[in-house]
Amino acid sequence: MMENTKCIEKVEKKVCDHFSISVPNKPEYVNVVRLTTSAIASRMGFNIEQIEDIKVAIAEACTNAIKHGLCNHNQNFDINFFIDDEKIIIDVIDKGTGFASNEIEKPDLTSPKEGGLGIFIIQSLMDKVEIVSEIGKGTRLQMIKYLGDDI
Amino acid sequence: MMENTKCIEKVEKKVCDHFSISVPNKPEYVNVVRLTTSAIASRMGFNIEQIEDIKVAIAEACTNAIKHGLCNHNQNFDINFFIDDEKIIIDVIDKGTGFASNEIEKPDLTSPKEGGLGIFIIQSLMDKVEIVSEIGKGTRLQMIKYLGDDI
Amino acid sequence: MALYINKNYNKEEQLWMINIAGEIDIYTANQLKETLMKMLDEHNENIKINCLELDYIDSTGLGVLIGALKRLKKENKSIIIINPKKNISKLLTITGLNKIFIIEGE
Amino acid sequence: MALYINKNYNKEEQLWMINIAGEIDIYTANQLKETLMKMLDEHNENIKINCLELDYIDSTGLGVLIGALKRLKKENKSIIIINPKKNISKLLTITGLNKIFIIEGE
Ligand SMILES: Nc1ncnc2c1ncn2[C@@H]1O[C@H](COP(=O)(O)OP(=O)(O)O)[C@@H](O)[C@H]1O
Ligand SMILES: Nc1ncnc2c1ncn2[C@@H]1O[C@H](COP(=O)(O)OP(=O)(O)O)[C@@H](O)[C@H]1O
Repeated sequence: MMENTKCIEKVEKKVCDHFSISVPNKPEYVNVVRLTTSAIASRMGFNIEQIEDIKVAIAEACTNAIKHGLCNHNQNFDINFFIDDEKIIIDVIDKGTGFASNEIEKPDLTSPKEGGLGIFIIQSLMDKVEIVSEIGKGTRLQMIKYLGDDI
Repeated sequence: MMENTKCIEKVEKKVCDHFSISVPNKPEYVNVVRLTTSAIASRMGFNIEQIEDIKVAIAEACTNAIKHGLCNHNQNFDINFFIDDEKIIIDVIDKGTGFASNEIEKPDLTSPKEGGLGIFIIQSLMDKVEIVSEIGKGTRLQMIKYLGDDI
Repeated sequence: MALYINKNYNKEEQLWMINIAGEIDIYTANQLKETLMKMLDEHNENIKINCLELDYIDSTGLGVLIGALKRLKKENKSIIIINPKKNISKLLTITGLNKIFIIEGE
Repeated sequence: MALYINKNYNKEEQLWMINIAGEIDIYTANQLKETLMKMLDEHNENIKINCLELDYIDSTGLGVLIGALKRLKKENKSIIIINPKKNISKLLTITGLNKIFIIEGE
Protein backbone atom coordinates (compact mmCIF):
# COMPACT_ATOMS: atom_id res chain seq x y z
CA MET A 1 0.00 0.00 0.00
CA MET A 2 2.80 2.41 0.96
CA GLU A 3 4.66 1.39 -2.17
CA ASN A 4 1.63 2.03 -4.26
CA THR A 5 1.08 5.55 -2.97
CA LYS A 6 4.69 6.42 -3.64
CA CYS A 7 4.33 5.23 -7.18
CA ILE A 8 1.29 7.36 -7.84
CA GLU A 9 3.11 10.33 -6.40
CA LYS A 10 5.97 9.77 -8.77
CA VAL A 11 3.68 9.62 -11.75
CA GLU A 12 1.88 12.78 -10.68
CA LYS A 13 5.16 14.60 -10.20
CA LYS A 14 5.90 14.29 -13.87
CA VAL A 15 2.68 15.99 -14.87
CA CYS A 16 2.95 19.73 -14.53
CA ASP A 17 0.28 22.41 -14.60
CA HIS A 18 0.43 24.98 -17.32
CA PHE A 19 -0.92 28.42 -16.47
CA SER A 20 -0.45 31.09 -19.10
CA ILE A 21 -1.30 34.75 -19.53
CA SER A 22 -1.31 37.19 -22.38
CA VAL A 23 -0.56 40.73 -21.24
CA PRO A 24 -1.19 44.10 -22.92
CA ASN A 25 2.02 45.96 -23.69
CA LYS A 26 1.52 48.66 -21.02
CA PRO A 27 3.36 49.49 -17.78
CA GLU A 28 0.18 49.39 -15.70
CA TYR A 29 -0.17 45.64 -16.22
CA VAL A 30 3.21 44.73 -14.72
CA ASN A 31 1.69 44.95 -11.27
CA VAL A 32 -1.18 42.65 -12.28
CA VAL A 33 1.40 40.09 -13.42
CA ARG A 34 3.30 40.45 -10.13
CA LEU A 35 0.16 39.73 -8.12
CA THR A 36 -0.80 36.75 -10.28
CA THR A 37 2.70 35.33 -9.93
CA SER A 38 2.65 35.91 -6.22
CA ALA A 39 -0.63 33.98 -5.92
CA ILE A 40 0.77 31.05 -7.90
CA ALA A 41 4.03 30.96 -5.97
CA SER A 42 2.39 31.17 -2.57
CA ARG A 43 -0.06 28.43 -3.55
CA MET A 44 2.97 26.27 -4.44
CA GLY A 45 4.47 26.70 -0.99
CA PHE A 46 7.39 29.06 -1.66
CA ASN A 47 8.36 31.06 1.42
CA ILE A 48 7.93 34.81 1.65
CA GLU A 49 11.48 35.67 0.58
CA GLN A 50 11.32 33.33 -2.40
CA ILE A 51 7.97 34.78 -3.45
CA GLU A 52 9.45 38.27 -3.27
CA ASP A 53 12.40 37.15 -5.44
CA ILE A 54 10.11 35.64 -8.05
CA LYS A 55 7.92 38.77 -8.08
CA VAL A 56 10.92 41.04 -8.63
CA ALA A 57 12.30 38.79 -11.37
CA ILE A 58 9.06 38.55 -13.33
CA ALA A 59 8.50 42.30 -13.08
CA GLU A 60 11.97 42.90 -14.56
CA ALA A 61 11.25 40.49 -17.41
CA CYS A 62 7.90 42.16 -18.16
CA THR A 63 9.50 45.59 -17.99
CA ASN A 64 12.04 44.51 -20.61
CA ALA A 65 9.36 43.13 -22.90
CA ILE A 66 7.49 46.44 -22.66
CA LYS A 67 10.50 48.80 -22.69
CA HIS A 68 12.71 47.11 -25.25
CA GLY A 69 10.76 44.34 -26.92
CA LEU A 70 7.49 45.67 -28.17
CA CYS A 71 6.98 48.93 -29.99
CA ASN A 72 3.46 48.41 -31.23
CA HIS A 73 1.00 49.47 -28.55
CA ASN A 74 -1.61 46.92 -29.52
CA GLN A 75 0.63 43.90 -29.27
CA ASN A 76 0.51 41.65 -26.24
CA PHE A 77 3.31 39.58 -24.74
CA ASP A 78 2.95 36.13 -23.20
CA ILE A 79 3.89 34.47 -19.97
CA ASN A 80 3.87 30.70 -19.43
CA PHE A 81 4.05 29.19 -15.98
CA PHE A 82 4.93 25.49 -15.71
CA ILE A 83 4.22 24.31 -12.21
CA ASP A 84 5.18 21.03 -10.58
CA ASP A 85 6.08 19.76 -7.11
CA GLU A 86 9.71 20.80 -7.37
CA LYS A 87 9.87 24.06 -9.24
CA ILE A 88 8.28 26.83 -11.21
CA ILE A 89 9.42 27.55 -14.75
CA ILE A 90 8.41 30.96 -16.10
CA ASP A 91 8.72 31.95 -19.75
CA VAL A 92 8.30 35.58 -20.73
CA ILE A 93 7.92 35.82 -24.48
CA ASP A 94 7.64 38.84 -26.73
CA LYS A 95 7.48 38.93 -30.50
CA GLY A 96 9.33 42.25 -30.51
CA THR A 97 12.63 43.67 -31.69
CA GLY A 98 14.96 41.06 -30.18
CA PHE A 99 18.60 41.76 -29.24
CA ALA A 100 22.04 40.17 -29.10
CA SER A 101 21.51 38.30 -25.86
CA ASN A 102 25.04 36.84 -25.84
CA GLU A 103 26.45 40.35 -25.41
CA ILE A 104 24.84 41.08 -22.06
CA GLU A 105 27.37 42.70 -19.73
CA LYS A 106 27.59 42.60 -15.96
CA PRO A 107 26.96 46.01 -14.40
CA ASP A 108 30.22 47.95 -13.92
CA LEU A 109 30.15 49.63 -10.54
CA THR A 110 33.08 51.92 -11.22
CA SER A 111 30.95 53.76 -13.76
CA PRO A 112 27.31 53.11 -12.84
CA LYS A 113 24.76 53.51 -15.59
CA GLU A 114 21.03 54.19 -15.51
CA GLY A 115 20.32 50.95 -17.35
CA GLY A 116 21.57 47.40 -17.57
CA LEU A 117 20.50 46.11 -14.16
CA GLY A 118 17.35 44.18 -15.06
CA ILE A 119 18.74 40.92 -16.40
CA PHE A 120 21.50 40.91 -13.79
CA ILE A 121 18.85 41.14 -11.03
CA ILE A 122 16.85 38.30 -12.58
CA GLN A 123 19.98 36.12 -12.73
CA SER A 124 20.79 36.88 -9.10
CA LEU A 125 17.33 36.06 -7.77
CA MET A 126 16.40 32.98 -9.80
CA ASP A 127 18.09 29.57 -9.85
CA LYS A 128 18.40 29.32 -13.62
CA VAL A 129 17.92 31.86 -16.41
CA GLU A 130 18.07 31.36 -20.17
CA ILE A 131 17.55 33.98 -22.82
CA VAL A 132 16.85 33.18 -26.45
CA SER A 133 16.51 36.21 -28.67
CA GLU A 134 16.54 36.86 -32.38
CA ILE A 135 16.75 40.33 -33.89
CA GLY A 136 13.47 41.20 -35.55
CA LYS A 137 11.74 38.10 -34.23
CA GLY A 138 11.56 38.53 -30.48
CA THR A 139 12.80 37.29 -27.14
CA ARG A 140 12.07 34.44 -24.76
CA LEU A 141 13.41 34.71 -21.24
CA GLN A 142 13.05 31.53 -19.23
CA MET A 143 13.66 31.44 -15.51
CA ILE A 144 13.42 28.63 -12.97
CA LYS A 145 13.04 28.72 -9.20
CA TYR A 146 13.20 25.51 -7.16
CA LEU A 147 11.10 24.89 -4.08
CA GLY A 148 12.99 23.97 -0.94
CA ASP A 149 16.17 25.56 0.25
CA ASP A 150 17.77 28.30 -1.77
CA ILE A 151 20.73 27.07 -3.76
CA MET B 1 -5.75 72.50 -27.85
CA MET B 2 -8.49 71.50 -25.41
CA GLU B 3 -10.53 70.21 -28.29
CA ASN B 4 -7.66 68.18 -29.53
CA THR B 5 -7.07 66.40 -26.22
CA LYS B 6 -10.70 65.48 -26.01
CA CYS B 7 -10.56 63.97 -29.44
CA ILE B 8 -7.57 61.83 -28.62
CA GLU B 9 -9.33 60.65 -25.49
CA LYS B 10 -12.31 59.62 -27.52
CA VAL B 11 -10.21 57.63 -29.92
CA GLU B 12 -8.37 55.90 -27.09
CA LYS B 13 -11.62 55.00 -25.42
CA LYS B 14 -12.54 52.81 -28.32
CA VAL B 15 -9.38 50.74 -28.05
CA CYS B 16 -9.60 48.20 -25.30
CA ASP B 17 -6.91 46.15 -23.62
CA HIS B 18 -7.14 42.41 -23.91
CA PHE B 19 -5.71 40.42 -21.01
CA SER B 20 -6.23 36.67 -21.15
CA ILE B 21 -5.35 33.67 -19.06
CA SER B 22 -5.40 29.94 -19.54
CA VAL B 23 -6.07 28.08 -16.30
CA PRO B 24 -5.47 24.46 -15.30
CA ASN B 25 -8.67 22.58 -14.53
CA LYS B 26 -8.07 22.38 -10.77
CA PRO B 27 -9.81 23.94 -7.76
CA GLU B 28 -6.57 25.37 -6.38
CA TYR B 29 -6.28 27.81 -9.27
CA VAL B 30 -9.63 29.52 -8.67
CA ASN B 31 -8.01 31.65 -6.00
CA VAL B 32 -5.19 32.66 -8.38
CA VAL B 33 -7.82 33.82 -10.87
CA ARG B 34 -9.62 35.77 -8.14
CA LEU B 35 -6.44 37.63 -7.21
CA THR B 36 -5.57 38.38 -10.84
CA THR B 37 -9.08 39.70 -11.43
CA SER B 38 -8.91 41.77 -8.28
CA ALA B 39 -5.65 43.37 -9.46
CA ILE B 40 -7.13 44.23 -12.85
CA ALA B 41 -10.35 45.61 -11.39
CA SER B 42 -8.60 47.71 -8.77
CA ARG B 43 -6.21 49.08 -11.41
CA MET B 44 -9.29 50.12 -13.43
CA GLY B 45 -10.69 52.12 -10.55
CA PHE B 46 -13.58 49.96 -9.39
CA ASN B 47 -14.47 50.54 -5.73
CA ILE B 48 -13.98 47.90 -3.05
CA GLU B 49 -17.54 46.60 -3.16
CA GLN B 50 -17.50 46.34 -6.95
CA ILE B 51 -14.16 44.52 -6.85
CA GLU B 52 -15.60 42.05 -4.34
CA ASP B 53 -18.63 41.48 -6.61
CA ILE B 54 -16.42 40.81 -9.63
CA LYS B 55 -14.21 38.44 -7.63
CA VAL B 56 -17.19 36.42 -6.42
CA ALA B 57 -18.69 36.28 -9.92
CA ILE B 58 -15.51 35.10 -11.62
CA ALA B 59 -14.90 32.48 -8.95
CA GLU B 60 -18.40 31.09 -9.55
CA ALA B 61 -17.80 30.95 -13.29
CA CYS B 62 -14.44 29.18 -12.82
CA THR B 63 -16.00 26.76 -10.35
CA ASN B 64 -18.62 25.84 -12.94
CA ALA B 65 -16.02 25.30 -15.65
CA ILE B 66 -14.13 22.98 -13.31
CA LYS B 67 -17.10 21.25 -11.67
CA HIS B 68 -19.42 20.81 -14.63
CA GLY B 69 -17.53 21.74 -17.78
CA LEU B 70 -14.27 19.87 -17.91
CA CYS B 71 -13.78 16.20 -17.11
CA ASN B 72 -10.29 15.75 -18.48
CA HIS B 73 -7.76 16.71 -15.84
CA ASN B 74 -5.18 17.92 -18.32
CA GLN B 75 -7.46 20.36 -20.08
CA ASN B 76 -7.28 24.08 -19.36
CA PHE B 77 -10.04 26.63 -19.56
CA ASP B 78 -9.68 30.22 -20.73
CA ILE B 79 -10.56 33.63 -19.44
CA ASN B 80 -10.55 36.79 -21.55
CA PHE B 81 -10.67 40.23 -20.00
CA PHE B 82 -11.57 43.16 -22.26
CA ILE B 83 -10.78 46.37 -20.46
CA ASP B 84 -11.71 49.92 -21.41
CA ASP B 85 -12.52 53.19 -19.65
CA GLU B 86 -16.15 52.30 -19.09
CA LYS B 87 -16.33 48.61 -18.29
CA ILE B 88 -14.76 45.22 -17.93
CA ILE B 89 -16.00 42.33 -20.05
CA ILE B 90 -14.99 38.89 -18.78
CA ASP B 91 -15.39 35.71 -20.83
CA VAL B 92 -14.96 32.34 -19.12
CA ILE B 93 -14.70 29.65 -21.76
CA ASP B 94 -14.45 25.89 -21.41
CA LYS B 95 -14.41 23.30 -24.15
CA GLY B 96 -16.22 20.86 -21.87
CA THR B 97 -19.55 19.06 -21.72
CA GLY B 98 -21.85 22.03 -22.27
CA PHE B 99 -25.45 22.19 -21.01
CA ALA B 100 -28.91 23.48 -21.88
CA SER B 101 -28.30 27.04 -20.73
CA ASN B 102 -31.84 28.18 -21.60
CA GLU B 103 -33.22 25.89 -18.91
CA ILE B 104 -31.51 27.55 -15.95
CA GLU B 105 -33.93 27.92 -13.09
CA LYS B 106 -34.04 30.54 -10.34
CA PRO B 107 -33.34 29.07 -6.92
CA ASP B 108 -36.56 28.00 -5.16
CA LEU B 109 -36.39 29.01 -1.53
CA THR B 110 -39.31 26.89 -0.44
CA SER B 111 -37.23 23.80 -1.13
CA PRO B 112 -33.57 24.85 -0.98
CA LYS B 113 -31.10 22.68 -2.84
CA GLU B 114 -27.38 22.18 -2.44
CA GLY B 115 -26.73 23.34 -5.99
CA GLY B 116 -28.03 25.84 -8.50
CA LEU B 117 -26.87 29.07 -6.87
CA GLY B 118 -23.76 29.88 -8.90
CA ILE B 119 -25.23 31.40 -12.05
CA PHE B 120 -27.92 33.20 -10.04
CA ILE B 121 -25.19 34.83 -7.92
CA ILE B 122 -23.26 35.88 -11.03
CA GLN B 123 -26.41 37.43 -12.51
CA SER B 124 -27.11 39.30 -9.29
CA LEU B 125 -23.63 40.78 -8.95
CA MET B 126 -22.78 41.69 -12.54
CA ASP B 127 -24.51 44.21 -14.81
CA LYS B 128 -24.94 41.87 -17.78
CA VAL B 129 -24.51 38.11 -18.15
CA GLU B 130 -24.78 35.97 -21.27
CA ILE B 131 -24.30 32.22 -21.50
CA VAL B 132 -23.71 30.39 -24.75
CA SER B 133 -23.40 26.64 -24.37
CA GLU B 134 -23.52 23.68 -26.69
CA ILE B 135 -23.76 20.09 -25.49
CA GLY B 136 -20.51 18.29 -26.19
CA LYS B 137 -18.76 21.47 -27.35
CA GLY B 138 -18.48 23.65 -24.28
CA THR B 139 -19.63 26.83 -22.60
CA ARG B 140 -18.89 30.53 -22.78
CA LEU B 141 -20.11 32.71 -19.95
CA GLN B 142 -19.74 36.41 -20.60
CA MET B 143 -20.22 38.98 -17.87
CA ILE B 144 -19.93 42.75 -17.88
CA LYS B 145 -19.45 45.22 -15.04
CA TYR B 146 -19.58 48.96 -15.67
CA LEU B 147 -17.40 51.47 -13.86
CA GLY B 148 -19.21 54.29 -12.11
CA ASP B 149 -22.35 53.95 -10.06
CA ASP B 150 -23.97 50.58 -9.70
CA ILE B 151 -26.99 50.17 -11.92
CA MET C 1 -6.86 29.97 0.42
CA ALA C 2 -7.18 27.94 3.57
CA LEU C 3 -10.04 27.10 5.87
CA TYR C 4 -9.81 26.74 9.65
CA ILE C 5 -12.60 25.11 11.63
CA ASN C 6 -12.87 24.95 15.38
CA LYS C 7 -15.83 23.07 16.86
CA ASN C 8 -17.21 22.60 20.33
CA TYR C 9 -20.34 20.86 21.63
CA ASN C 10 -22.20 22.59 24.45
CA LYS C 11 -23.94 19.80 26.36
CA GLU C 12 -26.13 22.06 28.54
CA GLU C 13 -27.58 24.00 25.64
CA GLN C 14 -27.47 21.00 23.29
CA LEU C 15 -25.79 23.21 20.75
CA TRP C 16 -22.80 22.94 18.41
CA MET C 17 -20.62 26.07 18.39
CA ILE C 18 -18.19 26.39 15.51
CA ASN C 19 -15.76 29.09 14.45
CA ILE C 20 -14.86 29.26 10.78
CA ALA C 21 -11.89 31.27 9.57
CA GLY C 22 -10.53 31.78 6.08
CA GLU C 23 -12.24 30.96 2.81
CA ILE C 24 -14.84 28.41 1.78
CA ASP C 25 -14.70 27.69 -1.92
CA ILE C 26 -14.53 24.74 -4.31
CA TYR C 27 -11.08 23.96 -2.92
CA THR C 28 -12.03 23.88 0.78
CA ALA C 29 -15.79 23.16 0.78
CA ASN C 30 -15.30 19.43 1.18
CA GLN C 31 -13.40 19.94 4.40
CA LEU C 32 -16.39 21.84 5.81
CA LYS C 33 -18.83 19.21 4.55
CA GLU C 34 -16.97 16.37 6.22
CA THR C 35 -16.70 18.27 9.49
CA LEU C 36 -20.41 19.13 9.56
CA MET C 37 -21.51 15.62 8.67
CA LYS C 38 -19.33 14.11 11.38
CA MET C 39 -20.74 16.61 13.89
CA LEU C 40 -24.33 15.76 13.00
CA ASP C 41 -23.53 12.05 13.23
CA GLU C 42 -22.46 12.67 16.82
CA HIS C 43 -25.26 15.04 17.84
CA ASN C 44 -27.98 16.10 15.44
CA GLU C 45 -28.48 19.45 17.20
CA ASN C 46 -28.59 23.18 16.39
CA ILE C 47 -25.37 24.59 14.96
CA LYS C 48 -24.19 28.11 15.72
CA ILE C 49 -21.57 29.23 13.22
CA ASN C 50 -19.37 32.18 14.14
CA CYS C 51 -18.31 33.80 10.86
CA LEU C 52 -16.32 36.67 12.39
CA GLU C 53 -13.15 35.50 10.69
CA LEU C 54 -14.72 34.06 7.55
CA ASP C 55 -13.53 36.15 4.61
CA TYR C 56 -15.26 34.46 1.74
CA ILE C 57 -17.86 31.84 0.90
CA ASP C 58 -18.96 30.76 -2.58
CA SER C 59 -21.98 28.85 -3.87
CA THR C 60 -20.27 25.53 -3.17
CA GLY C 61 -19.84 26.54 0.47
CA LEU C 62 -23.44 27.77 0.70
CA GLY C 63 -24.50 24.42 -0.79
CA VAL C 64 -22.72 22.61 2.03
CA LEU C 65 -24.57 24.71 4.63
CA ILE C 66 -27.88 24.04 2.88
CA GLY C 67 -27.13 20.30 2.91
CA ALA C 68 -26.52 20.38 6.65
CA LEU C 69 -29.63 22.48 7.23
CA LYS C 70 -31.80 19.99 5.34
CA ARG C 71 -30.60 17.24 7.66
CA LEU C 72 -31.32 19.38 10.72
CA LYS C 73 -34.75 20.56 9.55
CA LYS C 74 -36.04 16.98 9.64
CA GLU C 75 -35.78 17.20 13.41
CA ASN C 76 -36.81 20.85 13.55
CA LYS C 77 -33.30 22.04 14.35
CA SER C 78 -31.55 24.92 12.63
CA ILE C 79 -28.33 26.71 11.71
CA ILE C 80 -27.58 30.08 13.28
CA ILE C 81 -25.03 32.24 11.49
CA ILE C 82 -23.47 34.92 13.64
CA ASN C 83 -21.25 37.91 12.79
CA PRO C 84 -21.11 37.54 9.01
CA LYS C 85 -18.92 40.12 7.24
CA LYS C 86 -20.55 42.58 4.88
CA ASN C 87 -19.71 40.65 1.72
CA ILE C 88 -21.11 37.44 3.19
CA SER C 89 -24.29 39.17 4.39
CA LYS C 90 -24.73 40.47 0.87
CA LEU C 91 -24.50 36.95 -0.58
CA LEU C 92 -26.98 35.60 1.99
CA THR C 93 -29.41 38.37 1.08
CA ILE C 94 -29.04 38.00 -2.68
CA THR C 95 -29.68 34.27 -2.52
CA GLY C 96 -32.52 34.65 -0.02
CA LEU C 97 -30.72 32.28 2.34
CA ASN C 98 -31.07 34.89 5.10
CA LYS C 99 -34.69 33.70 5.29
CA ILE C 100 -33.70 30.08 5.74
CA PHE C 101 -30.80 30.37 8.15
CA ILE C 102 -31.06 32.37 11.35
CA ILE C 103 -28.70 35.33 11.04
CA GLU C 104 -27.45 37.22 14.10
CA GLY C 105 -25.06 40.11 14.67
CA GLU C 106 -25.08 41.53 11.18
CA MET D 1 0.72 50.53 -7.60
CA ALA D 2 1.09 54.13 -6.61
CA LEU D 3 4.00 56.26 -5.54
CA TYR D 4 3.86 59.07 -2.97
CA ILE D 5 6.69 61.58 -2.69
CA ASN D 6 7.06 64.22 -0.02
CA LYS D 7 10.04 66.58 -0.27
CA ASN D 8 11.52 69.25 1.95
CA TYR D 9 14.66 71.38 1.66
CA ASN D 10 16.63 71.95 4.85
CA LYS D 11 18.40 75.28 4.36
CA GLU D 12 20.68 75.04 7.40
CA GLU D 13 22.06 71.64 6.51
CA GLN D 14 21.86 72.30 2.76
CA LEU D 15 20.13 68.98 2.41
CA TRP D 16 17.07 67.65 0.60
CA MET D 17 14.92 65.35 2.73
CA ILE D 18 12.41 63.19 0.90
CA ASN D 19 9.98 60.50 1.98
CA ILE D 20 8.99 57.93 -0.59
CA ALA D 21 6.00 55.64 -0.05
CA GLY D 22 4.57 52.92 -2.26
CA GLU D 23 6.15 51.33 -5.30
CA ILE D 24 8.69 52.51 -7.85
CA ASP D 25 8.43 50.56 -11.08
CA ILE D 26 8.17 51.14 -14.81
CA TYR D 27 4.74 52.69 -14.19
CA THR D 28 5.79 55.22 -11.54
CA ALA D 29 9.53 55.72 -12.13
CA ASN D 30 9.01 58.76 -14.31
CA GLN D 31 7.21 60.57 -11.53
CA LEU D 32 10.27 60.08 -9.30
CA LYS D 33 12.62 61.15 -12.07
CA GLU D 34 10.77 64.40 -12.68
CA THR D 35 10.63 65.19 -8.98
CA LEU D 36 14.35 64.55 -8.45
CA MET D 37 15.37 66.55 -11.51
CA LYS D 38 13.25 69.52 -10.43
CA MET D 39 14.77 69.32 -6.95
CA LEU D 40 18.33 69.32 -8.29
CA ASP D 41 17.48 72.23 -10.58
CA GLU D 42 16.53 74.20 -7.47
CA HIS D 43 19.40 73.10 -5.20
CA ASN D 44 22.05 70.66 -6.36
CA GLU D 45 22.65 69.36 -2.82
CA ASN D 46 22.79 66.06 -0.91
CA ILE D 47 19.55 64.08 -0.94
CA LYS D 48 18.44 61.99 2.01
CA ILE D 49 15.75 59.50 0.99
CA ASN D 50 13.64 57.96 3.72
CA CYS D 51 12.50 54.57 2.41
CA LEU D 52 10.61 53.49 5.52
CA GLU D 53 7.36 53.25 3.57
CA LEU D 54 8.81 52.18 0.24
CA ASP D 55 7.56 48.68 -0.51
CA TYR D 56 9.20 47.99 -3.84
CA ILE D 57 11.73 49.34 -6.29
CA ASP D 58 12.70 47.81 -9.62
CA SER D 59 15.68 48.33 -11.95
CA THR D 60 13.95 51.28 -13.60
CA GLY D 61 13.63 52.96 -10.21
CA LEU D 62 17.25 52.18 -9.31
CA GLY D 63 18.21 53.65 -12.70
CA VAL D 64 16.49 56.91 -11.78
CA LEU D 65 18.43 57.08 -8.51
CA ILE D 66 21.70 56.37 -10.35
CA GLY D 67 20.90 59.16 -12.81
CA ALA D 68 20.39 61.63 -9.97
CA LEU D 69 23.55 60.42 -8.22
CA LYS D 70 25.63 60.98 -11.35
CA ARG D 71 24.47 64.60 -11.44
CA LEU D 72 25.31 65.05 -7.75
CA LYS D 73 28.72 63.34 -7.95
CA LYS D 74 29.94 66.06 -10.33
CA GLU D 75 29.82 68.43 -7.36
CA ASN D 76 30.87 65.79 -4.85
CA LYS D 77 27.42 65.48 -3.35
CA SER D 78 25.65 62.22 -2.65
CA ILE D 79 22.44 60.31 -2.02
CA ILE D 80 21.78 58.87 1.43
CA ILE D 81 19.21 56.08 1.63
CA ILE D 82 17.75 55.54 5.06
CA ASN D 83 15.54 52.78 6.51
CA PRO D 84 15.29 50.51 3.47
CA LYS D 85 13.09 47.45 3.93
CA LYS D 86 14.69 44.01 3.78
CA ASN D 87 13.73 43.32 0.17
CA ILE D 88 15.12 46.68 -0.92
CA SER D 89 18.38 46.17 1.02
CA LYS D 90 18.71 42.85 -0.74
CA LEU D 91 18.40 44.49 -4.15
CA LEU D 92 20.92 47.19 -3.24
CA THR D 93 23.38 44.51 -2.12
CA ILE D 94 22.89 42.25 -5.15
CA THR D 95 23.47 45.13 -7.55
CA GLY D 96 26.42 46.50 -5.53
CA LEU D 97 24.64 49.84 -5.31
CA ASN D 98 25.10 49.77 -1.52
CA LYS D 99 28.71 50.74 -2.28
CA ILE D 100 27.67 53.74 -4.34
CA PHE D 101 24.85 55.16 -2.29
CA ILE D 102 25.25 55.83 1.42
CA ILE D 103 22.91 53.45 3.25
CA GLU D 104 21.78 54.13 6.82
CA GLY D 105 19.45 52.39 9.26
CA GLU D 106 19.39 48.99 7.61
N1 LIG E 1 12.72 41.63 -24.26
C1 LIG E 1 13.74 42.34 -24.81
N2 LIG E 1 13.67 42.74 -26.10
C2 LIG E 1 14.68 43.45 -26.67
N3 LIG E 1 15.79 43.81 -26.00
C3 LIG E 1 15.93 43.44 -24.72
C4 LIG E 1 14.93 42.69 -24.06
N4 LIG E 1 15.35 42.46 -22.79
C5 LIG E 1 16.54 43.05 -22.68
N5 LIG E 1 16.92 43.65 -23.83
C6 LIG E 1 18.19 44.36 -24.10
O1 LIG E 1 19.13 44.03 -23.09
C7 LIG E 1 19.58 45.19 -22.42
C8 LIG E 1 19.83 44.92 -20.96
O2 LIG E 1 18.60 44.70 -20.28
P1 LIG E 1 18.50 44.89 -18.73
O3 LIG E 1 19.63 44.18 -18.08
O4 LIG E 1 17.16 44.48 -18.30
O5 LIG E 1 18.72 46.45 -18.45
P2 LIG E 1 17.85 47.71 -18.87
O6 LIG E 1 16.48 47.21 -19.23
O7 LIG E 1 17.83 48.56 -17.68
O8 LIG E 1 18.57 48.31 -20.02
C9 LIG E 1 18.52 46.24 -22.67
O9 LIG E 1 19.03 47.54 -22.63
C10 LIG E 1 18.03 45.87 -24.07
O10 LIG E 1 18.86 46.40 -25.05
N1 LIG F 1 -19.44 25.54 -17.57
C1 LIG F 1 -20.46 24.65 -17.48
N2 LIG F 1 -20.41 23.48 -18.16
C2 LIG F 1 -21.43 22.58 -18.08
N3 LIG F 1 -22.52 22.77 -17.32
C3 LIG F 1 -22.64 23.91 -16.62
C4 LIG F 1 -21.61 24.90 -16.64
N4 LIG F 1 -22.00 25.92 -15.85
C5 LIG F 1 -23.19 25.58 -15.35
N5 LIG F 1 -23.61 24.37 -15.79
C6 LIG F 1 -24.89 23.68 -15.48
O1 LIG F 1 -25.78 24.62 -14.93
C7 LIG F 1 -26.21 24.20 -13.62
C8 LIG F 1 -26.41 25.40 -12.73
O2 LIG F 1 -25.16 25.99 -12.40
P1 LIG F 1 -25.02 26.90 -11.12
O3 LIG F 1 -26.12 27.87 -11.09
O4 LIG F 1 -23.66 27.48 -11.12
O5 LIG F 1 -25.20 25.93 -9.88
P2 LIG F 1 -24.33 24.69 -9.37
O6 LIG F 1 -22.99 24.81 -10.00
O7 LIG F 1 -24.29 24.86 -7.91
O8 LIG F 1 -25.09 23.47 -9.79
C9 LIG F 1 -25.15 23.24 -13.15
O9 LIG F 1 -25.63 22.32 -12.23
C10 LIG F 1 -24.69 22.58 -14.44
O10 LIG F 1 -25.55 21.52 -14.79
